[in-house]
Amino acid sequence: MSSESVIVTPGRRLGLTQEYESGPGTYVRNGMIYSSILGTKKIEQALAETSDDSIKRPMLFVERQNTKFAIPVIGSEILGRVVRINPRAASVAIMMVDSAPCQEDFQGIVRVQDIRATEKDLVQMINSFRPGDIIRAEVISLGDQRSYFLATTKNEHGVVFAQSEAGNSMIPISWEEMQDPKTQTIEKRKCAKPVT
Amino acid sequence: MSRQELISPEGLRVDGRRANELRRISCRASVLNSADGSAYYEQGNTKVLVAVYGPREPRNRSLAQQDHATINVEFNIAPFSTSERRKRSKGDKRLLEISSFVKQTFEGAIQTAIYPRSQIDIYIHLLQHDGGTLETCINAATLALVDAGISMMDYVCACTAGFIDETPILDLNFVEESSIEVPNLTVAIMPRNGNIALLQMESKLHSSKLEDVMELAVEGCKHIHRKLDQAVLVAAKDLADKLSN
Amino acid sequence: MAETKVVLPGDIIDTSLDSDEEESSVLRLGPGVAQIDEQVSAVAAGVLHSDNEKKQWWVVSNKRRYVPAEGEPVVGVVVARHGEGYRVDIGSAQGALLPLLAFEGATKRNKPNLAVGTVVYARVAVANSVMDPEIECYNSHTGKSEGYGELAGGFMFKCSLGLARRLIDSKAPVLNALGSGIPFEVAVGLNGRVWINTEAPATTVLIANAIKNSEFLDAKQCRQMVKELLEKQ
Amino acid sequence: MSANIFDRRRVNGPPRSVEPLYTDEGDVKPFTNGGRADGRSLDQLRPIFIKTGPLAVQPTFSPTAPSGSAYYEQGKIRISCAVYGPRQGRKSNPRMGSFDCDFQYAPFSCSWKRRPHIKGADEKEIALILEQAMAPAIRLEAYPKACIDAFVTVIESDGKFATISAAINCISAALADAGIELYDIVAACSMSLNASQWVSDCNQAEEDVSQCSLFVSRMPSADEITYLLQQGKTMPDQTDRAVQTCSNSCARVYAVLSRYLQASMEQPAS
Amino acid sequence: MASLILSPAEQDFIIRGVEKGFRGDGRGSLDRREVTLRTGMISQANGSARCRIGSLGVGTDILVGVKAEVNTWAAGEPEECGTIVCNVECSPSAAQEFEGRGADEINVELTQLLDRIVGGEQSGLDLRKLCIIPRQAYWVLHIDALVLDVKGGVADALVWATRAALLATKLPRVVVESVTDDSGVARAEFDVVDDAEDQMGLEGARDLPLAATFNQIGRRYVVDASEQEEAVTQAKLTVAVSPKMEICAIQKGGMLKGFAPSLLSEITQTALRIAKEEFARFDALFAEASKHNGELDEEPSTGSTFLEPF
Amino acid sequence: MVVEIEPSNIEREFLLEALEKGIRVDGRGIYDYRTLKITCSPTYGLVEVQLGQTRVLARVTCEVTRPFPDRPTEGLVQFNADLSNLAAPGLDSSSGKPSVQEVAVSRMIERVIRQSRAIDTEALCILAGEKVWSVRLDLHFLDHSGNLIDAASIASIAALRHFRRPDVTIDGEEAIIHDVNERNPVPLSIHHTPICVTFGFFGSNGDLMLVDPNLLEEQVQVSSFTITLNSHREICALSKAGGVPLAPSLIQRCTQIALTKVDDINDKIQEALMA
Repeated sequence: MSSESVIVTPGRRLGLTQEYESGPGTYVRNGMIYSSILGTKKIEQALAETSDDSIKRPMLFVERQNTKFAIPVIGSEILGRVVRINPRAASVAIMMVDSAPCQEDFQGIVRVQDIRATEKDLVQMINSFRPGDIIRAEVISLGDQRSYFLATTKNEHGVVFAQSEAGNSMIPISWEEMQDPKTQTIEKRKCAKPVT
Repeated sequence: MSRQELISPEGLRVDGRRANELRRISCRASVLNSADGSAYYEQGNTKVLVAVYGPREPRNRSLAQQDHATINVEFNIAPFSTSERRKRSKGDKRLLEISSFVKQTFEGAIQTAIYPRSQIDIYIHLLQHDGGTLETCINAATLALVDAGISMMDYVCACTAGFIDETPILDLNFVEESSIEVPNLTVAIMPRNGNIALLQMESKLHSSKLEDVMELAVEGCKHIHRKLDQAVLVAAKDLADKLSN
Repeated sequence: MAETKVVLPGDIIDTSLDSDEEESSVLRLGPGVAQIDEQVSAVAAGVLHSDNEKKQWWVVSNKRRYVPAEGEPVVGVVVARHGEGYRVDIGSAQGALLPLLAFEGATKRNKPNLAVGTVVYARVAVANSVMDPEIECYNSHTGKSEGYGELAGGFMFKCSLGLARRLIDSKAPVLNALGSGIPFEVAVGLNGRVWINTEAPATTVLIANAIKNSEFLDAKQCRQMVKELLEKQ
Repeated sequence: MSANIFDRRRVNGPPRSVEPLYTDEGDVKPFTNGGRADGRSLDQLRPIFIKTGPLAVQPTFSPTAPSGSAYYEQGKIRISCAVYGPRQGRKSNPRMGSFDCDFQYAPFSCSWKRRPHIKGADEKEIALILEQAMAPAIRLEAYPKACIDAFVTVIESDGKFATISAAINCISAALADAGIELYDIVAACSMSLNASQWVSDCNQAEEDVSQCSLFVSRMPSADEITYLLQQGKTMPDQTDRAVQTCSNSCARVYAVLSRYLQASMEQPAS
Repeated sequence: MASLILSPAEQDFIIRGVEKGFRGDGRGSLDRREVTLRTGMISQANGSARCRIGSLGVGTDILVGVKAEVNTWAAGEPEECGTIVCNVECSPSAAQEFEGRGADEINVELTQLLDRIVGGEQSGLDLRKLCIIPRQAYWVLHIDALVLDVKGGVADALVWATRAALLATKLPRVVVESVTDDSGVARAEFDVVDDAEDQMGLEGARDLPLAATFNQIGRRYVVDASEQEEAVTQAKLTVAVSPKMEICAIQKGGMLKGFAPSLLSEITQTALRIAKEEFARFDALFAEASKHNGELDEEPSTGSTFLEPF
Repeated sequence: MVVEIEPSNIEREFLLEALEKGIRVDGRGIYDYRTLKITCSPTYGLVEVQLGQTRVLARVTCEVTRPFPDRPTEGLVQFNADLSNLAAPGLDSSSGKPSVQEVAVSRMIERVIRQSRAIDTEALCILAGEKVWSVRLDLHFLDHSGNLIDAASIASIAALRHFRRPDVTIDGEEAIIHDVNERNPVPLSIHHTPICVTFGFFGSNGDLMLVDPNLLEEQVQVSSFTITLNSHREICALSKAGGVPLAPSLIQRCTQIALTKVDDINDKIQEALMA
């Protein structure tokens, strides 16, 4: 992948849309590709499985090495902390989006019908989340004025870390139960399948 | 301003009126176009512009009442209204008192039960101030509410009255209102059954005299009722002409 | 019943009473008592009660703000109606939720229709520190109303939680004394609200005042006070 | 006579206070014999210094470090700016992100009398001007429902219009440093009309004497003027001439900005 | 500005309409709406005017009152000229969000805009005439504007109303004579002649500017945008032009896009052309308004100006 | 924002039903006041009034200040009523603006004390144009269970009559203020003692009437009317703000009832001041 590292500032003309595809860090305006962030210009040869259009155009993008702050988009996988719960929804402070930290926590809610894929109306919020749990979830919509809508329907989504009433961290023993190793008390949660 | 100067020996007051004479009233409905109902009301040199919106969705839904409409009054005084220009702060108690009086008066008059979970906004602008502020605000608000087509038990007409040298006087102007010796009574009535919607009085008046001062004020209210009726008829005729031709 | 002992917050309670000696017996701590680093101590000021057999300890304190606990009967006022239930004010920190289906014989089609401001007698169904409390107007196991439901007519007044608890435990002499004189219905909520209903308003007022005054009288004075009120009426 | 109205929160100062007497050292008349007091030619800008980077400036009130910040000097004008975002927006709209700007003169920063810690009307208006000047340059559709906040503090100001254009350049540098997607870097420059001659980048003394002042902020790549403000009376052709020369000096400022930004990328910020 | 929410279809209709030179209310891209002007409805103020921009009775409605007050000079203030203080207030009757403190932000924006056009000496008003005694007393003109309704083009209506109010303003005559107090020092004293007939107008009120706002929609621009057009505007430029065809102030607004420099010079030329027509129209309307000022009837029924329908 | 806790429907219905039979929830007759307890503390000008469970504390202090330029010979009467520290739920003072109730009460008391010229302000003048006494009345509301206005007016009048200011002698331009224990302090000169009597009206057209409504009655009443009278049978203020419109004849009846009430309240104040 030939990449002569040239540093570009935003608004620099990089190439024509006929010759290159515009990748992240660039934008297109009447037929020209411009850089939209301060970084190094990179050209990437077309990978095999790009879309099947006839000519394989290399992708042109601008790369920045320091942390780039992410914002939740539909479909991104997030890590968040449960702040409050009420019978209809749990409000979550989103801290990480697709393994990139957020500048500040975004607000999201998991509605009770988005907790589990099966028997949606038998789900009880009290047996799924507790304030303070850390959960992994997926953004299903940009939601309303204040918060994004999240869902934990997939198996690898749900509670990844929780503290028991006695205050020690618990271990998931089934998809809906976690156990406190010290006091052996079992609490009900919607657990995420541990990723080995 | 001692008592003598307020009434001259031959019974004329500071601005040349008789004891039981109202100031010149001219009023007109639907003066603003974007408001649901509006009115411009002038009594002597006191000029008030009122806009009425509603019944519409309240801005923050927690205030909406289940079974009746809430009335929201905002009263602000134009900086150029008084003789020396003074910008009043939002929390000025006199300002808040007048808007709470107007609000409570119309809570009794408007049939709020018909418009549940809604809000009726009354925005009052005092363009010029020459005494009788509360009185003109109530009359102007009545005209604007009727213009907005909001269902009310009856008109609410307000008038002020005072008492100098054993004679009750009607419709006090700024000079008479601000002199301490003159008792200043504001009464608002529902003209049909004569019931009292609002009654405010300041500084001393002997209990025996209350009867005839009130009567004079009620007389004034009836006269104002006729004026308001005319204004509504004029507005209605305008509308009728526009629609018919 | 162990002799009554007044405790203050922070007093250590020695639980090793003359009960049998197995040390590892499990103690059940009720309201007002907590285990603070290996010792059982009182956290509320009031009279200490203990029930030897089941090793229960609790403190009865005369507070006015009600903290919901499961199974306790309460008298609440409907404040608002939401999609899936009523929000009922029972004097606790958060308003309680009364689901539409929590009534005897309520089904998806015929749901009870309570206006805002109605008074209900209900049982606390769910009460935990994390979520708003939930109440129900029937016994969820048997499905019967067992006296719970809407309270129509009569009058309701507020009193301290201690008095309400004593009225419910049918230890209160004032209710028996009044009962012998005048027929009346009463519903006592542990959240410090009492509902009274008789035919004439005058008698309701008399009973309400009698109950309120009886808080600090002992049994004999209570009976005396009730007798005087009945003659005066 | 102590004020009889009871203001529960504020401690009322003494009823009468008098202006402190001070003698200001009369500085040099700005346009003596045609030339300028500090010897610059008519269209020469004051020297610019920029420093961007995580610790360039950290306002105390915010718990997290700003995502980008910049410190900008132009002659005696010194401005610092911190950019936060993209983060949870208060009034967020689902299609596009929003850009919010906060502008503040430090109490000691300017010659005219200022009331400390109460936002003057001019500060609120300049904040609005900065928002309207910078917003066209930011790719807001890349940050749906999020909001980008810029906090600008003027440490020292010399010339009202020159300070506004310096603030715009400073925000551009901070946004680039924060890695926020921009259509282009916005460069701004100001001029004043004195005896029917346009003088660029005037300080406070020159501005007070001039009949009219004007500033232009521009995106050179798309050749788009994002903000233009003129205060004072001119003939129409004078205004066109001023906008022309001002755009050229904007291009010069743009060159300085992008050269610095490239250099800052080569050796990563210390 | 109170934000009007338009569906994408409406927006597209307006944009393509403007680009073809046709607007929602049938006007050409440079035609302005009908203006109605009334003066003198606040008798206690030194000058007042009500300006409504908009045809068929629907439109932006602004009431301006001018009050003159004597101010004692303090160290640090300019020696021999009076000052103008502007203050714009949006009434909740214009939009529900202006209730309570909701209008603070827009009030600041409009006040600064008005101050920029009328405040300084570029407004053409001769501030030196407002000085009564140098370093001692001077006139302060308080311009208070009340925005009753917002239907687009608030800036233009504001400047129209302010110019009419200032032209209608009458200042009482001031008699200045030098008085030697007992310690033999000659000091100038002044007293205000409180007589309704003996009043003089403001010097230089004729040279006050008028403003026109150009809204860029799609690739073309329109003048005096209606509320719907303002909701679609990407950038707008307000140009204030004085009767002597000088540009007093230019201010660009709008958040979404900048505009090309070439468009700028085109806009300033059109602004001058439009200004000529606007001044002619203003003088005609002002003459008609002062006829209505009610000098005719004995007790000035200054209120009547509100009464006849617009 | 704490939402005002509305009385439940049955409380509302029971109260009306009882009122039709002339019975009130706390056993009082419809024209009876609650027990009125006035305690004057040893320091001058500090009086606490208990009307049933409503408790108000009034404090009067004075200081020497410069008078208003346009009234050089008149002393100042300043006044402040602060409801925010009240122990009653439902007072919405979170919005910073004084709540509707605070505006109503403080404006009413100001009208009663200042507009009706209860205190002779000329007597407060020490040196015309230079020095005058400025009398300051502070009202603190300790507990709210209905009818704050009557309790506050009784507390204000009692405190003003109980207050003594230091004596002053003037020779030429100088004024000497004597210390309290050097010369016994001088009472304020009070023209008349206005007392507020508040009525509550119930029923659809407001024909059921009662005096001194408690908290529950205040929440259920459809209209209220406050009349202020002094011992010379002069009306110092009237206030009926909104609610269901009332027949004028009702107003006359209230005036007669109020006259009797004012006399025995004045006697109670007199006893408390004597003690």
